Amino acid sequence: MKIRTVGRHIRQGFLNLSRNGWMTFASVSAVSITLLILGVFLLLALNVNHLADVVENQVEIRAFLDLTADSEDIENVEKELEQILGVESYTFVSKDEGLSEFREGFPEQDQDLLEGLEEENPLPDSFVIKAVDPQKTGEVAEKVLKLPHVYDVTYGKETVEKLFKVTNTIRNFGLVFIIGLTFTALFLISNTIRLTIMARGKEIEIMKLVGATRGFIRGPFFVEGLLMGLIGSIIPIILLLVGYYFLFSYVTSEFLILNVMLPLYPLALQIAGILLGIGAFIGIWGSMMSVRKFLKI
Amino acid sequence: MKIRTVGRHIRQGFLNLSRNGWMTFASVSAVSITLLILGVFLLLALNVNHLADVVENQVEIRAFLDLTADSEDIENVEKELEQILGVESYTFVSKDEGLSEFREGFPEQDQDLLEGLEEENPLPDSFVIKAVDPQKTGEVAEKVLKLPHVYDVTYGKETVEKLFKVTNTIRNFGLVFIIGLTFTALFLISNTIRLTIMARGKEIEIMKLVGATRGFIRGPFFVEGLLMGLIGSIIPIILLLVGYYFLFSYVTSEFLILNVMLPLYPLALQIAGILLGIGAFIGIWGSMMSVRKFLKI
Amino acid sequence: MIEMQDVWKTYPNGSTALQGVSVKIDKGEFVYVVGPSGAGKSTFIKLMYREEKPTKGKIFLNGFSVEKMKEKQIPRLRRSIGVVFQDFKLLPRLTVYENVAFAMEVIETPKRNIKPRVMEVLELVKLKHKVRSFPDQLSGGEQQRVALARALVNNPSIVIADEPTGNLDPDTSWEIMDIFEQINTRGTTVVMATHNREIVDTMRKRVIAIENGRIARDQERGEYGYED
Amino acid sequence: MIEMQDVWKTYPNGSTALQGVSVKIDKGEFVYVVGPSGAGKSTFIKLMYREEKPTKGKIFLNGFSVEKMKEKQIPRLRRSIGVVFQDFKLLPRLTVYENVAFAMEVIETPKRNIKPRVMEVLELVKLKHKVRSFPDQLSGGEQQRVALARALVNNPSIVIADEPTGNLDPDTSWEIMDIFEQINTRGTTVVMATHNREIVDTMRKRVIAIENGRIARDQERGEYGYED
Ligand SMILES: Nc1ncnc2c1ncn2[C@@H]1O[C@H](COP(=O)(O)OP(=O)(O)OP(=O)(O)O)[C@@H](O)[C@H]1O
Ligand SMILES: Nc1ncnc2c1ncn2[C@@H]1O[C@H](COP(=O)(O)OP(=O)(O)OP(=O)(O)O)[C@@H](O)[C@H]1O
Ligand SMILES: [Mg+2]
Ligand SMILES: [Mg+2]
Repeated sequence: MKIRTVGRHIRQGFLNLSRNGWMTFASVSAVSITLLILGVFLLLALNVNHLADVVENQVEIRAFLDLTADSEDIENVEKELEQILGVESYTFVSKDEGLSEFREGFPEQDQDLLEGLEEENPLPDSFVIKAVDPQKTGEVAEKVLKLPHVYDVTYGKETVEKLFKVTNTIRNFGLVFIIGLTFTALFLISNTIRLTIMARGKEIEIMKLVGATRGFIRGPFFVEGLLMGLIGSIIPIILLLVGYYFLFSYVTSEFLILNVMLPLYPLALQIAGILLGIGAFIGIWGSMMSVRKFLKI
Repeated sequence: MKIRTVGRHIRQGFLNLSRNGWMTFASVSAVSITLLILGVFLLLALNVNHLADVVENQVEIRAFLDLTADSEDIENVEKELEQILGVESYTFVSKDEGLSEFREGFPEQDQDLLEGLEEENPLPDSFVIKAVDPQKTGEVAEKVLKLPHVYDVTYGKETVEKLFKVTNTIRNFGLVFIIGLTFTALFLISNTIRLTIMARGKEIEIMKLVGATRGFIRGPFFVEGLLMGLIGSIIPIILLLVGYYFLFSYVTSEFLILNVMLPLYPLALQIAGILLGIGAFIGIWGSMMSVRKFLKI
Repeated sequence: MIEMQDVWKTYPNGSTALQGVSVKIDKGEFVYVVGPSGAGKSTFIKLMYREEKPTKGKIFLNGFSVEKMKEKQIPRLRRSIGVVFQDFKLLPRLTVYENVAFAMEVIETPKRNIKPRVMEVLELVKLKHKVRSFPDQLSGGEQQRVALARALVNNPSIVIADEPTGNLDPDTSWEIMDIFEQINTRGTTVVMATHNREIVDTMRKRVIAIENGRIARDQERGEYGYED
Repeated sequence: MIEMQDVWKTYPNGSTALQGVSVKIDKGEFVYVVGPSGAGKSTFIKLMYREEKPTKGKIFLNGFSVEKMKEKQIPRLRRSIGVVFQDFKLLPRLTVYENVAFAMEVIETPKRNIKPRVMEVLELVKLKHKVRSFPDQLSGGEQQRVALARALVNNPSIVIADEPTGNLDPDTSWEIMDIFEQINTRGTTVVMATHNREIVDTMRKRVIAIENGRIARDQERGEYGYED
């Protein structure tokens, strides 16, 4: 195919788009709406996933040291902890800190009851440890337990397992939803573009009768499909990003938790990329598939 | 319009549907997919709402009685409670029961510390009260506080208020989502049906030139739109109900919580009704709107 | 009765098709409309059944004030006229039978009367063997005859035909002209745009010659003219 | 060179259009194809550029084995032929200019050569003033002339015309015939299906008469025949 033919296809693609008026409008708006829905749920899923991460990251291991452990032993444990794969961070909690933490857990009126503890602190020194992958907390805890001077390890086994079951279920459902939604979006968009182009089956017939090759006929439709996909994805991208920005401001100011939603910056690029990609890809694909139907004979 | 004309429109509507082959297929499947998405999220929203209800229903008021209250006073309080609007149920918790509850809250190792309490129980008698509308727990608590012999009332004010803020936010978002999704579904469906019918603008022109009235032209299109909407909604209804049935079985068996999802029975009818209604309504509406465009001149 | 008074027609794209046409066609007349390609014959005809609206001027047909009438009235106007369109305008998704029957269904004819009448006119145009075919399964001439059958099926008081023999061989054309002659003797007004010199010169009728949007000649029992 | 050997054509719906047609048309010939409506003229023509495939028989054109050729080759076959379709087949979303230019773009003609040539053929068919119009803004005869311009624009070695004067007045028809005569003297093969007795009888050429799907007559310098 010669360069000038490519130029012609591009020009013709734009021309068809504008001469098709309401049909173009109908398909582009259908593409937009579909991608908008997909985008909303994509954002939702990403945030739910993020939230699950945040919750999971609260899980920590408490490793209690022998009551006899001296500061040298503690340093040794620290060194060992550094060696363990999968440990993200650890903090030393002395027996005194441990006691005040313990006391904070009780209501004001019961404080007198605990007064006696102050004198002979029954609590051991301990480490608070976080796993790199919270889902592997159990494994890490086991390794920590094997260290010298560590006599016990707790991380709320049952609660944590239940939590992970819940977060994993949510993640899986989210994934299934998004995959399902992506496919339905792909289907809806290609379907709309098909309807638009198939209404022009007669024209394709005529082009063939005048001696146009398949490639030549496809050209402008390729451009048209691409344009419909791109235009159709720009609108939802703008809406989504603006909407997300305001929602983000609202949620962070209202709930005063900064970490509850993903920040706009890298997310904006991802969403824009995904939607533009889907729009362009399906625009072209839907258009090529429908033209193919008429090119057969 | 004569009866035989109505008959003709119905026959012609069916005929057009079958002669339009792939176009009918494309629109009906687009309607199906759109309604499927809507249905999935409708089910999701209804269940999230249900879950929020379940969680809210855990909220209870604890009303503490004067230490001096005797069994007669307690009976009086009971009678008064029965009078208060908005109280769903109440249970009496004696001071002994209260103590064992309190002790259960402490870990095994600390039980000795609390041993002394047994002899001189410092806890009062109390009532556990549930509000008909959990969101009105605060109001009910206030009323209860005014009763004679009630010296204090707790219901975890801050936690409960935070909880309701969360559940209400979820509910509101869910509602906005569903409304938004319903509108986009309406738009997508009417758009598809439009594309299908607008491809036949020339035919409508011809009918007009042969002397057909608007009503006569509309007839078969009305039937066609209705049929496309109905056929397009039956498929997602079946898929949704079967899918929900299996999910329900899975969730209730896996998590062993019966109450976590809404049962299939009244839900099935609601969903079927909503989707059929939307399908039929939008099928007709989309079809009539597109025909109207060509009937203008 | 068809009457035009100083009718002008300029299409939205600026091309002027008619420039001050005044004409009167009485009930029961047979009129040929002739003229070179692009002269305005089809436009002249389209104004009668309100496919187009005049830019200026008045049009009367069977008591209707065509250019002024309301949308709602138009079907009634069109039902009193049988039109053979130059480009046939058959409904592509209906069979030959259904296309012709459509014109009868439109006026809510009882079903039992439709079938015999449709078969009768299809017999007349020699297309009984094609009743089940769709328009795109017909030859050009066959399509033209279906269009003719549809125009005649309701026995309209006016038949307007735009180039009804353009795709027909001379023999078939003459058969069609015989049909026109017959319905005309039974009182039907016939207005026919044509390029067929043989027919105009043989079957002498009133000839209205349109040239460049103006009536150049209006002659009883005229001939085609334009000898080169 | 066009050759058919015992060609049969039955359409999928069962109607038989051709029954054993054998014919040979040499390079540079001028052939009229005549016959009653529905005889099979258009089918005969459609087989040449492979709009339709024969049910049986062999077709050769300019060295192509038409009925056997692969999908991919068809555009090359069609580019060597200029076709005037009976129903015009103009692209509705393209202007007159673009419709004609389309045939040149298809063969990847340099852009600067397209404009002068398109204007030249539009001049030839007297439609220069309508270059910017869309097909539905043209009269029947104007559309037919655009179709003709498109068929001629690439100077094909074979021109096939199906009823190219059906919507034209006699004067314009003769102008068109002059064009055909001219390109024929320059060596172009012309195959033309027609119902125009005047033309066939005046401009004497080879006449192939098709009746009921069979070649009923094949005569050098023949006349239209079928006197009623
Ligand atoms: N819809 C339209 N929009 C713009 N111009 C039009 C339209 N229809 C017709 N014209 C122009 O008006 C003029 C008259 O057209 P009309 O169809 O009446 O001619 P005609 O006499 O029927 O010609 P023919 O014999 O070729 O059918 C022509 O120049 C044509 O290009
Ligand atoms: N696509 C098709 N499907 C089925 N039958 C067809 C098809 N095209 C043509 N026919 C039939 O084949 C026969 C020959 O048709 P064809 O178009 O070749 O006739 P023609 O000689 O060109 O007639 P005309 O002069 O009316 O154009 C006719 O009976 C017609 O009904
Ligand atoms: Mg005309
Ligand atoms: Mg033909």
